[in-house]
Amino acid sequence: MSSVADYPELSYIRAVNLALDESLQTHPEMIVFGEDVAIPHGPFGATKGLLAKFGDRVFDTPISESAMLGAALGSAMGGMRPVVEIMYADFLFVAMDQIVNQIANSSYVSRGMLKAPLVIRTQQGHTPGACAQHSQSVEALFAHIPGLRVAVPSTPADVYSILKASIALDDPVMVFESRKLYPTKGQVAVGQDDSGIGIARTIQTGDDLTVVTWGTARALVEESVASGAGAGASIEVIDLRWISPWDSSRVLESVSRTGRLLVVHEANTNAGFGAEVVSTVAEELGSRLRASRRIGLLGTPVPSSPALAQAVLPTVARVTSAITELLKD
Amino acid sequence: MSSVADYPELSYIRAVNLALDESLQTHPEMIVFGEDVAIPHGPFGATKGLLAKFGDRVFDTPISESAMLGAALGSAMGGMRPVVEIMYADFLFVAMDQIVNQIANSSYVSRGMLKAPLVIRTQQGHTPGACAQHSQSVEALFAHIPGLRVAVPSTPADVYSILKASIALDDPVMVFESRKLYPTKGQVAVGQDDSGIGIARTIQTGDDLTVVTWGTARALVEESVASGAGAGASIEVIDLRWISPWDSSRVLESVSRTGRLLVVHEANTNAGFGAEVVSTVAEELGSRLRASRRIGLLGTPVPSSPALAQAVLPTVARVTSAITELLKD
Amino acid sequence: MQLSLADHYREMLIIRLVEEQLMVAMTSGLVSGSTHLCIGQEAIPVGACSVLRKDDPLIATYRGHGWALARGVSPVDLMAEVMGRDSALNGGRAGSAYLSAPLNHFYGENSIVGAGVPVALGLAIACQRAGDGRVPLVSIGDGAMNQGNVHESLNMGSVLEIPMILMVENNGYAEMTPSHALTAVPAIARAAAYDIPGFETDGNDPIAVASTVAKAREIALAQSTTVLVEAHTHRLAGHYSGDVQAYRPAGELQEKHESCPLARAEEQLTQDEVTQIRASVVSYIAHEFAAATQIPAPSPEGAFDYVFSS
Amino acid sequence: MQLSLADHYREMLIIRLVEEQLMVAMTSGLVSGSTHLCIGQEAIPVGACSVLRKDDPLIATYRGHGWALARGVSPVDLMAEVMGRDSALNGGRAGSAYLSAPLNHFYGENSIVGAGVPVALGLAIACQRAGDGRVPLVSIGDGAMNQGNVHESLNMGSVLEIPMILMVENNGYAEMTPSHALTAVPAIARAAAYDIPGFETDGNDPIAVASTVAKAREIALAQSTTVLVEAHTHRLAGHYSGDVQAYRPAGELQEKHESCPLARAEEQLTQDEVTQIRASVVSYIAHEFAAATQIPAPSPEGAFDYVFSS
Ligand SMILES: Cc1ncc(C[n+]2csc(CCOP(=O)(O)OP(=O)(O)O)c2C)c(N)n1
Ligand SMILES: Cc1ncc(C[n+]2csc(CCOP(=O)(O)OP(=O)(O)O)c2C)c(N)n1
Ligand SMILES: [Mg+2]
Ligand SMILES: [Mg+2]
Repeated sequence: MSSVADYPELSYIRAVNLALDESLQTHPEMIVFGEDVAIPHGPFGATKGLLAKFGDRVFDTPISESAMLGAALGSAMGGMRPVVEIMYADFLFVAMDQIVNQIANSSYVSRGMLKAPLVIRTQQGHTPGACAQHSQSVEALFAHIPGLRVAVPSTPADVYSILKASIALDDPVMVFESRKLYPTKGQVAVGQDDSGIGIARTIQTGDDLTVVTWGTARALVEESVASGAGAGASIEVIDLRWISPWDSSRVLESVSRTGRLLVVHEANTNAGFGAEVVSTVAEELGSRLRASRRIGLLGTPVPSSPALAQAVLPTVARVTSAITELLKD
Repeated sequence: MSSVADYPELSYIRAVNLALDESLQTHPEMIVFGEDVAIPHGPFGATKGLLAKFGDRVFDTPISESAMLGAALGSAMGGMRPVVEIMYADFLFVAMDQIVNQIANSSYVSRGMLKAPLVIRTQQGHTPGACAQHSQSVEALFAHIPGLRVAVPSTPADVYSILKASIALDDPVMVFESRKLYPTKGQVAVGQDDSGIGIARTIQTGDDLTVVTWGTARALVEESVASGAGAGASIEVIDLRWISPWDSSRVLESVSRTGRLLVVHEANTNAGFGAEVVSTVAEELGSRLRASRRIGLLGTPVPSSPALAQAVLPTVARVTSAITELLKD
Repeated sequence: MQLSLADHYREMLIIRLVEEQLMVAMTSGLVSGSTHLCIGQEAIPVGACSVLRKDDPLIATYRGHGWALARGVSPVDLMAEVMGRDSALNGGRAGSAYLSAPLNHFYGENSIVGAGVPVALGLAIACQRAGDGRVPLVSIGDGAMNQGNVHESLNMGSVLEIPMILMVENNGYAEMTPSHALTAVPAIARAAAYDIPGFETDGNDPIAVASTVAKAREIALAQSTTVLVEAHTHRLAGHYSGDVQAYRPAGELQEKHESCPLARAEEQLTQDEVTQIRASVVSYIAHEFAAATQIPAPSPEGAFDYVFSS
Repeated sequence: MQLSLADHYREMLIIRLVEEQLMVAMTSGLVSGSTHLCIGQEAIPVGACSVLRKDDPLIATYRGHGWALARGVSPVDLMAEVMGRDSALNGGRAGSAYLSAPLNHFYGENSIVGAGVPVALGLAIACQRAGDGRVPLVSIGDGAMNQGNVHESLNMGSVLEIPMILMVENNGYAEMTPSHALTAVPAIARAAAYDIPGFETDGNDPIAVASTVAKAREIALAQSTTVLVEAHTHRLAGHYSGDVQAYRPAGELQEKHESCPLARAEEQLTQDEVTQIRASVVSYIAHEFAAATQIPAPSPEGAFDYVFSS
């Protein structure tokens, strides 16, 4: 095992690319397809070089997401291990039947005789100027559907290990990457498998407040804390990494110590997955949960203009003031 | 105003039919369409007699839900007031883009210049023998989407008044009816408008425990309470009727008195709308929320066999034991 | 290996009697919920399965009992599944409209109109890459031709050159609405829109179906393409179990009964053959049904297994 | 009222220069995110809008600046919207890819491939019922022909006899993939699959487009039907603002520039006409751009309004 210092610095998108590359080597039954993924290397470069290396195991499809996701399910049941790219998570809505009514049911209804070892890779969230139809964070919708596993990795290291573990898994997994994070860099434990399906990561420990976050929102939390939010208090920060299954025991253990919970995600607050986190903790801890709060999109479609988007999306300032308020309770 | 005693007893499905009929009279720009709604009177009879009475304002469409929902949006923006029937809520998934990316955005992105006064009527939930693809309760998914209003009426009176109010509204509304409740009867305040968008109904008042429910699950709660659950304690029961917007102030007022909260819905518990209810209360009341619990589908697709469905869906017994346990805290 | 008409007849009769037995079971309260019977359409699965390889993957709709039986699922297992028992198929999880028999390479029914087609495309991709000559067949109704997913799959099957057979069972209706009111052109006329071969066949004649499907299969493999087959037939029962069929024009059912695939086969067989096959199938199905009623309901403890397979 | 070629040229030039101005604005950091320019495709909106009624509802794709401008949206409003300013259009809420101009009966762009077609069908239903002779036009790209929603809408428009025009702008590519690799047949070949009239036109010639759209509109109304028009053109820029177009075969862009609608119009106009129009449009767009840059960013307070309209 090489020492951590030896691991390379990779961008998030390059980590995705490497995970696909290594998995294609490990799993001869794996195929990769989607719009513009083969000849054009992927709209964001996730599949760069794979066609040259793996030939027709990597192929382009028409702009037909229903057919693509059905093809993922069918080929998976037929013995392959498809990884399909949906260019923007917003496009999942043209093909949701194949996920909710087909993919999610196949194992259960056949009592495990039909397996669907497939991964739906997509990316989500807002970047400056993107319109309402290209800005959504939709992970909560899929966590509500029995039979799906859902990951929302926030670092190059996590997207690498989560993708590899998801591909190796015999269940359908949806991996929500982040367009905004694609250029960000970090050390990646190349070659090391971290098959912790559903395992969160504790970013920093603390005793006064638990902050739970995932995906792009993690950066807001880190920035807020780094800039001194809740100064003097000791804050525990947990990146869930997976929301289905999710690491409820870690969060419960934490809040049972801190008594205070903040959840921060980019998706709409109302009926978002933050609600699941807070209510699970409330159910388990009762009045030992002294104070809680959720931060997310404030109930509007995401407007394109940065001046407006800033007003409705979560910000470092909103995180900081929530931390301050929660610590008062 | 006629006295309550004079109001007729109608079945839930007949109340739907009457609301459509009266609304077609009130709103000359209203149209009704869907699969088998005109000549065959609707798969469940919701549109019975409307073709004969209103002619081509009621029409059948091919089995093309995306085109149907797009046609709803376009005709609404073009000055009509469409009410479209999606036969089973499970079929929304083949056409979700038109709801999430099109209908939900139109007012916001155009700053109110494009209005979408439309109603999507559908029915949901499990009935004995129905398969996993015809049994889902999916209201939570739509509550998460900014720009949609979502109702889940549980009685003939409510479906009548909610449908009429929704049709009259200049916003898109999704009304989730219940196939299981279609034959159930109740008094309907015909002719009386109850335009309480987002207003819940308190079924019974109490001081020891607040039970929040909606849709088909309401009957489980009523049966549990009627059969003596939590005997000796005083239980408040609230039927939300709407989950977007929802009557959070009523629930908060109630739990601020009772300190205990049970939410019961038929949809999957995980990331269901019950999580929004519990977490909103937890955020607002802090440790004054002494105990809470959610009851819903237990994380599986719904199996067809009654012997199995019974094991995974909410039951009166599960409600009763949750009530007992909560009252211990 | 071509089947004789008598063999086809026997197979069709099994399907017919299973469906009729299920109607009786329904009336007796043994079936929860509604079922979609394929009465009148038996020649299509029987003819098709007689020329498909046993391991060609198969997908059908909610009207799929015939396909399961033609693929070798035993009547007892199928009827038990429909009655919500702990059947050998899906242990009651699937019911009438969503059952599958993976061991028979029957990847299942589908209760979402058209949604089996994209899935079949995926199976076809797997078969093509396995390179062992298997060709999937997916059956849908005529009304399903207007679902977006069918369109997407046919185009994708064409441009990616995927061998697959789409069988369109044109039974005259989509639920309560006659097909012509819903679909601008017959299914077959859409093959050209995807540059794929299309064939029509008499869906009430198992031998015609067999020869068309055999040809379609050959071409799919030889030309590496998706192929469309439209089989003309008629649904001789209601759309679902409780359908009173008030929407039918007077005399239609009677007229259509004349081209019932079983009646037509009976005309060609000798009286003796018919009597003998009938007697044996009637008692076979009666026994199978009796056996099915002996199978217990599934145990609720198992209800949480297999949400995931790992 | 037929427009002269000079008029068409002027309109096309406005679009071209707005798009080029936006490219410059992007380079200067004045535009957040990416945009999809219609450079090379200007003849289609210009020709079509010259024969549509001003109140015929219009829907376009994310590549829709040309449609907005051809429908009478002023360049200052459009450029301000693209730059995220408090524009008269959508106040910065829409941006480049999702803008609308309801007062101009432009129901907007759509960033989901094909998704405007069902919406246009609904507008067409409203127009037909209003009975005032309006006919909606919806424009999509060639790649969008493989989306399920387009298929469903064409069939529904056909069987319900809804007058509507589907304009398919075949620009040779869907993102980075050449069209023929994605679509089994040309768009026009699909009209028959819906039993609707289909016309092809030279999408680089505004006069050809105008006469085809006029004919399509007439037939749509007279025959109460949806009509498909395929306009052949070429995207002379990248798919989106940052696209380096490495996927293009050598020489392709150069060759295609020869049939650029502006270059072709210039050949037919006199040198004087061209010079004069150019001069006036150049200064017009420069002024409009300058004005757009003066418009402030929208005020965040308003960001919560109009999630609902009641
Ligand atoms: C996406 C979707 N929409 C609607 C339905 C309801 N539905 C079930 S069967 C049916 C009619 C289908 O007609 P056809 O395709 O001709 O098949 P048939 O029933 O005649 O075999 C409809 C509309 C459904 N199951 N799925
Ligand atoms: C449903 C959906 N899938 C994928 C995309 C991503 N995407 C945007 S434009 C485009 C190519 C569309 O090609 P075409 O229809 O030919 O239009 P063009 O861009 O050439 O004008 C794709 C795939 C999308 N916006 N929506
Ligand atoms: Mg049919
Ligand atoms: Mg194109």
